[in-house]
Order: sequence, then C-alpha cells, then structure tokens
Amino acid sequence: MRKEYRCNVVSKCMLNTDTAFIEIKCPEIASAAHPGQFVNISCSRFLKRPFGIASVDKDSGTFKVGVKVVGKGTSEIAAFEAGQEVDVLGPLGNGFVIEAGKKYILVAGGTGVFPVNFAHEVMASEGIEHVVVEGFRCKDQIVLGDPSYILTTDAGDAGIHGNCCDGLDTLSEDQVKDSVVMCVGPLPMMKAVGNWAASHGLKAYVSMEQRMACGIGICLVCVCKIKAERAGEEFDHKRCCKDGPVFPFEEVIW
Amino acid sequence: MRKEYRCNVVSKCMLNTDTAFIEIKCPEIASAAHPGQFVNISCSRFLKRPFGIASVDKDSGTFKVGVKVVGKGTSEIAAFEAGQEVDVLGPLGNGFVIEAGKKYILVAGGTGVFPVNFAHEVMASEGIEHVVVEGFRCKDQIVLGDPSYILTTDAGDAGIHGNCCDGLDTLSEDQVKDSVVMCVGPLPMMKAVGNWAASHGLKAYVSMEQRMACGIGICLVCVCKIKAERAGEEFDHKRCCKDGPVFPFEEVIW
Amino acid sequence: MSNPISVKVGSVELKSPIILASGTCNFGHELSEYYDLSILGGLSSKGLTIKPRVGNPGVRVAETAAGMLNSVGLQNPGVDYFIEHDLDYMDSLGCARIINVAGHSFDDYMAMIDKLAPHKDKIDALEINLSCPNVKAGCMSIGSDPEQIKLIVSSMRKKTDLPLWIKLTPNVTDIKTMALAAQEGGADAVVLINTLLGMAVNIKTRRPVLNNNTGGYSGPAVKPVAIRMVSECYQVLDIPIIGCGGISNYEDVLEFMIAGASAVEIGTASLVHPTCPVDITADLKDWCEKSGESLSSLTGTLQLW
Amino acid sequence: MSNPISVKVGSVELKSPIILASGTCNFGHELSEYYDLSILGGLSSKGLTIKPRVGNPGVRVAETAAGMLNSVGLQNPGVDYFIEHDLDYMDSLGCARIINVAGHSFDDYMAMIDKLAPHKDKIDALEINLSCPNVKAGCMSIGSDPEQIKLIVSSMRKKTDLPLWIKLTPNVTDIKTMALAAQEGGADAVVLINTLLGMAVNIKTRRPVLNNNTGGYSGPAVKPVAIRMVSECYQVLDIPIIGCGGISNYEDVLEFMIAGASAVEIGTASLVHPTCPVDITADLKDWCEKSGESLSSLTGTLQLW
Ligand SMILES: Cc1cc2nc3c(=O)[nH]c(=O)nc-3n(C[C@H](O)[C@H](O)[C@H](O)COP(=O)(O)OP(=O)(O)OC[C@H]3O[C@@H](n4cnc5c(N)ncnc54)[C@H](O)[C@@H]3O)c2cc1C
Ligand SMILES: Cc1cc2nc3c(=O)[nH]c(=O)nc-3n(C[C@H](O)[C@H](O)[C@H](O)COP(=O)(O)OP(=O)(O)OC[C@H]3O[C@@H](n4cnc5c(N)ncnc54)[C@H](O)[C@@H]3O)c2cc1C
Ligand SMILES: Cc1cc2nc3c(=O)[nH]c(=O)nc-3n(C[C@H](O)[C@H](O)[C@H](O)COP(=O)(O)O)c2cc1C
Ligand SMILES: Cc1cc2nc3c(=O)[nH]c(=O)nc-3n(C[C@H](O)[C@H](O)[C@H](O)COP(=O)(O)O)c2cc1C
Ligand code: FES
Ligand code: FES
Repeated sequence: MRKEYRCNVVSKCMLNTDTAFIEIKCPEIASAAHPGQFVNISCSRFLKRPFGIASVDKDSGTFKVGVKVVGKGTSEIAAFEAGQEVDVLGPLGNGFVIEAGKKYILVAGGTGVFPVNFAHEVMASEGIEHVVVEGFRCKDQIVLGDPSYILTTDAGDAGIHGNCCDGLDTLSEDQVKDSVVMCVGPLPMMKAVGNWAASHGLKAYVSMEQRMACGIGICLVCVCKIKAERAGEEFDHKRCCKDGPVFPFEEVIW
Repeated sequence: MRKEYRCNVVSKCMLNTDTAFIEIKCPEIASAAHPGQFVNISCSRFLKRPFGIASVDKDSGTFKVGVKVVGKGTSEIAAFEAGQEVDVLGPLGNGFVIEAGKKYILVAGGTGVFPVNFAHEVMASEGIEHVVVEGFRCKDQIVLGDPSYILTTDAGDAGIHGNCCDGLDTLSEDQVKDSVVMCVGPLPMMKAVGNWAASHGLKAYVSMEQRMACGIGICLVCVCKIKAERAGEEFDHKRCCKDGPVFPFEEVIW
Repeated sequence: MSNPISVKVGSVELKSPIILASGTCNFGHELSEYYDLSILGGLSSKGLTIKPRVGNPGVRVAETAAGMLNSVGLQNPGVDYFIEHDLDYMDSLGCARIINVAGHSFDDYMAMIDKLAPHKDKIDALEINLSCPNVKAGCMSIGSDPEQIKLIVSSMRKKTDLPLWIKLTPNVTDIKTMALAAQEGGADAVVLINTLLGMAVNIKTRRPVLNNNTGGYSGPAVKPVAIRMVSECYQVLDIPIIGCGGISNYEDVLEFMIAGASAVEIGTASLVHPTCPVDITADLKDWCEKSGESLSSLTGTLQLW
Repeated sequence: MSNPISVKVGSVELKSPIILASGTCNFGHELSEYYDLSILGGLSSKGLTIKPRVGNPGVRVAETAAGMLNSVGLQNPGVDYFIEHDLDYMDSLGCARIINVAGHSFDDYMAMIDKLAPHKDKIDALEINLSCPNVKAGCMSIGSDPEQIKLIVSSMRKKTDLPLWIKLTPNVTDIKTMALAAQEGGADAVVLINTLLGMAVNIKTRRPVLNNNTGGYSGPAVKPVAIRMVSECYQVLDIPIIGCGGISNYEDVLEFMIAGASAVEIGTASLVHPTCPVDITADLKDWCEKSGESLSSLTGTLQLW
C-alpha cells in the first residue's frame, strides 16, 4: 500500500539566492522513484507543494528536491533546515520512460533542471546515451550545471547566447538522429522544443505543470488539455498529477 | 506606547508531568509587571493564550509563566523550548493593589499558584507581611510550594487534609486580623474564600477567568457579571481582561 | 455492541459513519492504493451527469486560510460510461455505494434517475446534488428554491425507491426551509453542506485566481457554518442528516454527530492527508471503547443553551 | 500624488482606506495605548442601541480554524451615554468617525437617527448594521429582506443627510439583491460583510461552546466569501463598497480593493495583533511607492475571466 510519509530533512543547501536543494530521508520514495515523478511536500500552508524529484541516493535512502522561491510555501520550504519534519507523498505521477538501447535528448528550462538532473543521473549510471541541453535567463540562474551539458543563456553571459532551441541546433546530426526528446520547463519553451523535435522527426515528451491539491488523482483540479481518445470530442481534461505530469508532446493541446 | 513584543523563550522546565514553567525574555514586560496581571502568548492556534505572570527577574529582563496543559494551545506552549519565538502582549489587566504597611493573606488553588507566586515574590522582597495558603488535589499536584506556605490537599497526602478554607482556619487570630485577602483559583474556591473573608470581616479580591480573544479590552468577549454602578440595573458585564482580572469579591455576582 | 461505530441513515446501514465525499475520492480507484476502502461506511462517487463533461478550463484550485476553493465544474465521464466502467468497481469496494447525481435541469435529474434506477442492486443511495449553478429555473439554483426542491425530489421519489439523499447548498438565507422542502418531497436524508461560494484574487494579475472566477469553498474553515446548519436542521427535520464540511479528525466527527448528524462525509481532508479516514476510524473506535458508548447514540444529543 | 493611500467613499474623504471595524475597537480608548489612531482612515464605533445592553451571558468566544465565533450580543452603553461620554473622544482621534447603529425594530433605527443626527458635526458616517436577529418583521432579520432594507434605508434617508453606510449580512442567498435594495433606499455605501453565522460544539459537555448557541464567524476564514460578495456587488452597484472580512495584511486590502472596495475595515485582525493596522498602512504606502499607483485607482480593477 502507498503511504503518506513523515520524513526528516537531512540536509539543505542554497544553489543560489532563491533556490534551495533539500535532501529528505525516505527509503520508500528513494527506492521507488523514477525520473519525471514528483513528491508533494507539506509546509504550514493548507496544501502540500509539488516538486520534481531531482536526485536519489538509494543507499542512504534519501532523495533531493530543488525549490525555487516564488511564494509563501516555497519561501518556507526553502528555509527548512536539517531535522525539519515534513509530510511527503510520493513518488507521484508518471515519469519518463527510459529504455535501455535508446538514446535521449534531455532539455530543461527553469525548475525543469531538477527532474532533468535525476534523469541524467539515472541514464549516466545505467550507461544510457544522452545529451542535456539547458536554458537559463543568465549566468546567475545556472544551477546543477554539469560540464557535459550544453548550456544556453538569454543574456549570453554564459554558454550559448540564446534559448534551448539554439542549444539544440548545435547538436550534431548524429546526436539528434533517432533520439527521444524529454523536456521540462515553462510552457512556451516546451512547445518550442516539441516543435523542434517534430521538425526533426523525433518523438518528444513534455512535463506539464498545473496547480494541484491532492497530487494523487482524486480531486481533478490539476488538469490539462489532452487530445481526446474518443472520436467526436475535441479534448479530454487529464490530471497532471496522475495521468501525467509527463505526456507525449503531440497529445497536448497547447 | 504599548506594544506587541516578539520575544524568545529563555528556559523551560516541567514542574510536573503536565505543567511547564516557561521563562520569556522581555525587559519591557518584566519592568512593568504587577502581581495579578497576565500576558497573552501566541502559539500556532488562531488566538493567543492568557497566563498569569508567575515571576519576574528585572535584572535579566525576563518573566515566567506556569502553563498547565488542558488543551491544544497549552500542549503546544508547554512543549516550547529555549529559543522559541513567541508574540506576547503584556502586562495586561489590573493586578492586585499591594500597599506598604498592609498585611495580606494570599490564597491559591489550581493554576492560581502562579500569580500568587509573583505576589509572594514581590511582598517578600518588599518586606510586606503576608501568609500564603494553597490548596491542591493531591501531593503530585503541588507546584511552586514554599516551606513558608500553608498547603492543603483534598486527598490528604500532603499538608493539611482539606481545602483552602481549612487551611485558612489554621491561621491565628493575629494573622487574620486586618489582613487583605487575595485569591486566585477556580470559581467555587474563590467564592468560598471570599465568604470566609467576609465572615472574618476582611476585604477580599478575586481574580476572574474567562475565555478571551484580544486580552486588551476591545472585543468584549471576556466579561463577567459585576454589580452595576448605575442604580436600577442588576449588573454590568465587565471585561476580565481590562477591568479585571482582579475584582473586589463583594462586587462579583456569582 | 458488536460494532460500536456502525450507524444507520434511514434504512441504509453503514459499518462506520465515515463516507468519502463526492468529488474528493473519484470512484475509489486511486485511494485504494492507500488503504482498504472496506473500512469505510461508504463512498460517494464523483458527481455524475447525463453527458460526459470536461469541466472548467484553466486554474481550478485556490488555496485559502484553512481551506481551498475549487472550480472543477463537474468533470465526469457521464453516467453511461460510469455504469459501464466504474459502477462494478465501486460495488467491489465493500462499503456503501453512494452515487452522486448532478444536472442542469429538472429533465436532467429525471433522466439520471431513469439511468441509475435499474442498477439498484449495486447502489445503496442516490445523493442528489442540488446546488448546480446552471439550471432551467433561471439564474438561481434549484437548491435555493424550496418549491423547486420539493418538486424535483417528489418527482424522483415516484421513479425509484432507492434512498434519496439530498445534498444542499449552504449559500442560502435559511437552510431549514430547504431541508424541510426536501423532506416534504420524500427525501430519505439530507446532506449538509456542499461548498460555500467564494473567490480569491491574484493581486499581481488583478484577475480571479480561478478561471471560473468563483469556486466552492471547503475545508476546516467552513466547519462552523456546517455545524450550525446541521444543528438548525436537526431541530426541525424528521429525516436523518449526513454532516459534511471541514471534518479532519475524529473530534470533528463527534461534533457533527452531537449536533445532529447520523453519518458524516469527509472531503477536503482526503486531499490533504489521503489516509486520514483510517486514523479517524481508529480514533472513533478508541473513543467508543473508552467511553463505552456507541456512536449512533450520539446523534442529536446536543443540548442547546 | 500627495497621499497615495487616501481614498473616497462617496463624499467622505479618508486619508487611508483602513477603518477599524465595529465591535473590534470599542470606541478607540484601548487601542490608543498601542498606536496613534490618526493614521487610520476611520474608526467604526461598537454597535450602539437606544438602550444600554449588557449583551449575552457566559462564554462569548470560540476559537476556530483561521477565525473565531463571537456572541457578544451588542453589549454597549446605549446611545445617550455614548454621546455624552465617548463621542467627543472619537472626535478627537483624528480619523473619520463612523457610528455603528443597531436596533431591534424599525422604530429603534429611526429613534437612533433622531438621537445622532443632531451631532452631525462630530460624525462622518452612520454605519447601519442590518443583521440583528431580533426584529419586528419576524424571525428573519431586516438584512435578509430587500423590501425591509429599502424601507428602513429610505426612511432614514429622510431624517438625515449624514452618509448612510449599510452593513449587510452575508447569510443570504443573494447579496446583490440586498445591496441593490440599500442603494434604492438611498444608501451612500454598503459595507460587506458582517459575520457568517456559525456554531461550535464542546464534545465533552455536548453543549454549544457559546452560551448563545450560535455566533458570528470572522477572521481570515471568511475572506473568500467576503471577496466574492464584494465582487458580485461591485458588478451591479453604483454606490461605493467598503470591504470587510478576514483582512490581516496589506495584500488582503489590495485584494478587496481590486475586487471592488473603495475602503476596507479590519476587524478580528486587531484582536490578534492590535498594531496590525500600523503595519498594513506602512505596507500599503510602500506598495504605492514601488508601484507608482495610488490606492484609489485600484478599486474595481478586477478583470473577470
Ligand atoms: C509536477 C510539478 C513539479 C514541480 N517541480 C518543481 C521543482 O522541482 N522545483 C520548484 O521549485 N518548483 C516546482 N514546481 C512548482 C512548485 O510546485 C510551485 O512553485 C509551488 O507550489 C509554489 O508554492 P508557493 O506557496 O511558493 O506559491 P504561492 O503562489 O504562494 O502558492 C499558492 C498556490 O498555488 C500553487 N502554485 C503556485 N505556483 C505554482 C506552480 N508554478 N505550479 C504549481 N502550483 C503552483 C501552490 O502550490 C499553492 O497551492 C512543480 C510544480 C508541479 C505541478
Ligand atoms: C487571566 C487569565 C490568567 C490565566 N493564567 C493561567 C496560568 O497562569 N496558568 C495556566 O496554566 N492557565 C492560566 N489560565 C488559563 C489558560 O489561559 C487556559 O488554560 C488556556 O487558554 C487553554 O488553552 P488551550 O488551547 O490549551 O485549551 P482549549 O480548550 O483547546 O482552548 C480553546 C479556547 O478556549 C480558551 N480557554 C480554554 N480554557 C480556558 C480557561 N480556563 N481560561 C480562559 N480561556 C480558556 C483558550 O484560550 C482558547 O481560546 C489563565 C486564564 C486567564 C483568563
Ligand atoms: C475538489 C472538490 C470537488 C467536489 N466535487 C463535488 C461533486 O462533484 N459533487 C458534490 O456533491 N460535491 C462536491 N464537492 C463538495 C464536497 O463533496 C463537500 O460537500 C465539500 O467539499 C465540503 O466538505 P469538506 O470541507 O470536507 O471538503 C467537491 C469538493 C471538492 C473540494
Ligand atoms: C467581537 C466582535 C464584535 C463585533 N461587533 C460588531 C458590532 O457591534 N457591529 C457590527 O456591525 N459588526 C460587529 N462585528 C463584525 C465586524 O465588524 C466585522 O464585520 C466582521 O468581524 C468581519 O470582519 P473581520 O473578519 O475582519 O473581523 C463584530 C465582530 C467581532 C469579532
Ligand atoms: S491534484 Fe488532485 S487530481 Fe491532481
Ligand atoms: S478579551 Fe477582548 S475585551 Fe477582553
């Protein structure tokens, strides 16, 4: 049976002035988590807050989330210190399907770098071929960058001057060919990356974000428009938390 | 101007399994407090909780309150540890009038021992003649007892077997004569002590308890029935928090 | 006293007073991953309509102090799909099967009864949600017009002998009149309360947080209103009341039952802590053991001042 | 922009949108010990009646999630005593002097106007509390009957040209109808909202916590309902709205103003943090400075979806 876990924060560090990297002990979540899945974390506000799983250490039974401060809940959570008790639901949602033998292009913008970090971690350890392209506003915003990544900045003060698609354009034909694209970031970016993938004949998956309450599929508040399965209907409202957050790009109605 | 103070808990100890003694740093309150006054202390619940000031150390700028666990707020407050931040309003209400040259009989039951402790502290340091009589259910319940006190227990397992009035009856005629009685405890006890005082021709003051919201006299939720000042009316509803909590016994309508 | 927490709502026997509230448990599939739903008294399905509904677009939830607003807008697969795909599942859960019925008009509700009545062996009660904002009668909802309530309930009554639980909206001047109208129409019970109508404003965009502008307010914040309505109605009704609104622990359940509820529904609390009904059930059993009382004996024991 | 937080409620100019709500500041004496009340837009007196009232006996407050219930029951010294002892004090505070008027019958209200109208040089507005539960018209309060509202307001209108602010109860099916009735009667503004009716039960004694059984629910928990009502009424009214209900920080003030309020009242928040209006005022000034906007330009800028 699934459970709501009462966990402890094990460590916290600030990645930049408004982004915290928080390690939480929960062996059950650490052992079950897949890249692209998320957790729902309690704070003193009424509802929990959803965060993509950013890293997992099965040995120590911990996982990490990156928390960018945007409001009251995230300010509180980013200020948590080791020892803090939190209630956590997870791992939640459908993550990315990672198959041995396939190769991947991982693309991240904004807080999308966190789930992409986990995907990279898993692929690296399983020897799955992949490249990572990440876009930031400017140099200061770069978090969890890795020398192997292709980085872009809108401001041009680090990496390639431009956005993720400009980064993708620097990939060699070989890198692109037969890859599966996985993208997490703001909507316009995911749309652009999805279109880039389509124009290169690649299958793409995107991770949708929506305001949530339960995170487990019972309240239907977190829906996004997905192409209807039944003929005659324009679209279905699918739950980001349970049916997603990862959806095939071509099924999302933008 | 008065203020709401953001203070820190300096120390906490448990007086028995369900009663905490909490020291809070607030030089303003410590220097202004009179016995019989109270403070209103915040916890995570919506309203603050009122507690009689139990002790003051002007040098260190701290005061103490005794907190008996009876519900959610008091459980939380009794679990506070040194370092905890709290919002405090105080000192609030009208305390006991202590006059040099007069002599006093202080009577306490239940959590009334806390304000009485402060009165004793002040009288002792100012060399004001007084006796203290305290009633408890049983030995285990005795907190802040002092060898100089006359203690009574309903169970008879410590001190005099009986209630406060039985304790009062052990006072010598000399001790009783011309004393002013000050009583803090449950209603029936205060009524009995007041009647005891009246039967000995003594003036008595009692400290009323009522559920509060603001603690500062602006919401009128905390009233008790006091003999009306205007003729023709049976009673006035006076505010425990602002007009009291201390009222002359004979003005209270029981 | 074999099971001290069993209760009765009219003819419906429930092994526990805890029912999962409509719209906060879907049809049970997801919560079954968290606990065995057979410990519950019942589960009330997501509100169903004749046609499938995609519900409202955009942001559908706004957090508030001690609660939330939702504007899901009755997203559901439609009653036919439900009967074909989910009814058997609900039937398998081992708790009472409450079917929540919504509609936009008198005819809608009648059509719903016609669809559901034939499946009465798989249904313990129909919960009729009379607080849908878009109905034939005009801009005011059926649930705030006693004449309409009585008409619709009595018309349903003629179509089925399934227990009819009428779920009322709290957004009315006098809930007693509405509850009495339901009783006069032949209701077996009333469910009090559905959500309060609320709004939240995003001060940066200067737009309502919810794309539907307003939403239904639920959670601990609404409990005092719900308790008041249960108590008011208990004083005038002859039929049982199912209490709902802000319940999040066993003490809340006792409060509702003392005020007059024969059973209760848990809504928003499941969204915050999915397994809270498990804890509440255990705590209720514990309370019965310690007090030596059965829960059903609590109903309406409130002594007013 | 000399004072970016000044606002107007009809003809009444306020140097700040912040008014202390009736019943949560008495007549100002106590809070003056905490801050200089001249920073406020105004102060609304404790609700006054023709005769002095001792109010309800026993427990008058129950804490709830994010709010409280009160059943003070209009304890006040009576209008004559007020005029003799407190009016001059209120006049000396340096903020708008709002006199809150309550009554049990049509005649009561008329008598109150007769008493207060002669003191119009010391009064900026009369706030008419139309949600008293015991009135001649029967068990339903004046404030939930549009005909009664219109009658009472138009009758007052004939007696005084003091601004009449009509304070409405949220415990109604359709607040717009009530607000429109007040406007038709000649009101200068409506105040939205008074308290929601609620109840809390003591599960140990099985009695209502409040000796009056029910009480008025206030605090952050009621804000979503208040915002919704302000927004609904703003869409149909021509007179200004004073928003009230759960305000506890400057963002709440902005939310109310965007939804349609010209000014706001702070009630329960003063009970929890007596100096919160000082902080809110500073934060509002700060906001104006940073945004370059004046507060008054915010009113009703909400763009519905
Ligand atoms: C599946 C998923 C994965 C996410 N992963 C991450 C991550 O790895 N790192 C990270 O920093 N952020 C992530 N977010 C966004 C994060 O959940 C929000 O920033 C956070 O909920 C904001 O809370 P707040 O109280 O600070 O903001 P407030 O604006 O004060 O919150 C008010 C309400 O709106 C909700 N809300 C506000 N912004 C968002 C948003 N962008 N998405 C969803 N709900 C929102 C809050 O949860 C809350 O219910 C993710 C969101 C989703 C849905
Ligand atoms: C002037 C005054 C002085 C006090 N001094 C002390 C003291 O020195 N030590 C001490 O242990 N207690 C004292 N009390 C009682 C103490 O305030 C309550 O025990 C406490 O508020 C209970 O809070 P709770 O959350 O644990 O109880 P709950 O029952 O969960 O509280 C619910 C609500 O009722 C109120 N309430 C409950 N019991 C009381 C009560 N007996 N009196 C007033 N309000 C109550 C709470 O403040 C809260 O608003 C004093 C009360 C007053 C009025
Ligand atoms: C997300 C959500 C969806 C809801 N959907 C329905 C519904 O479809 N039908 C219905 O009758 N009530 C619906 N409700 C109302 C609940 O069943 C319940 O009456 C209300 O939320 C108050 O209870 P609570 O405070 O325990 O949540 C919904 C509530 C929420 C929060
Ligand atoms: C203790 C208390 C007493 C009140 N007394 C009055 C009153 O006398 N007259 C009145 O019009 N409103 C009265 N109110 C209602 C408030 O003025 C206000 O409308 C309501 O509390 C909602 O605002 P809030 O949530 O900011 O408190 C009272 C409220 C409280 C909490
Ligand atoms: S958040 Fe409840 S269904 Fe997705
Ligand atoms: S608690 Fe508000 S007046 Fe006493």
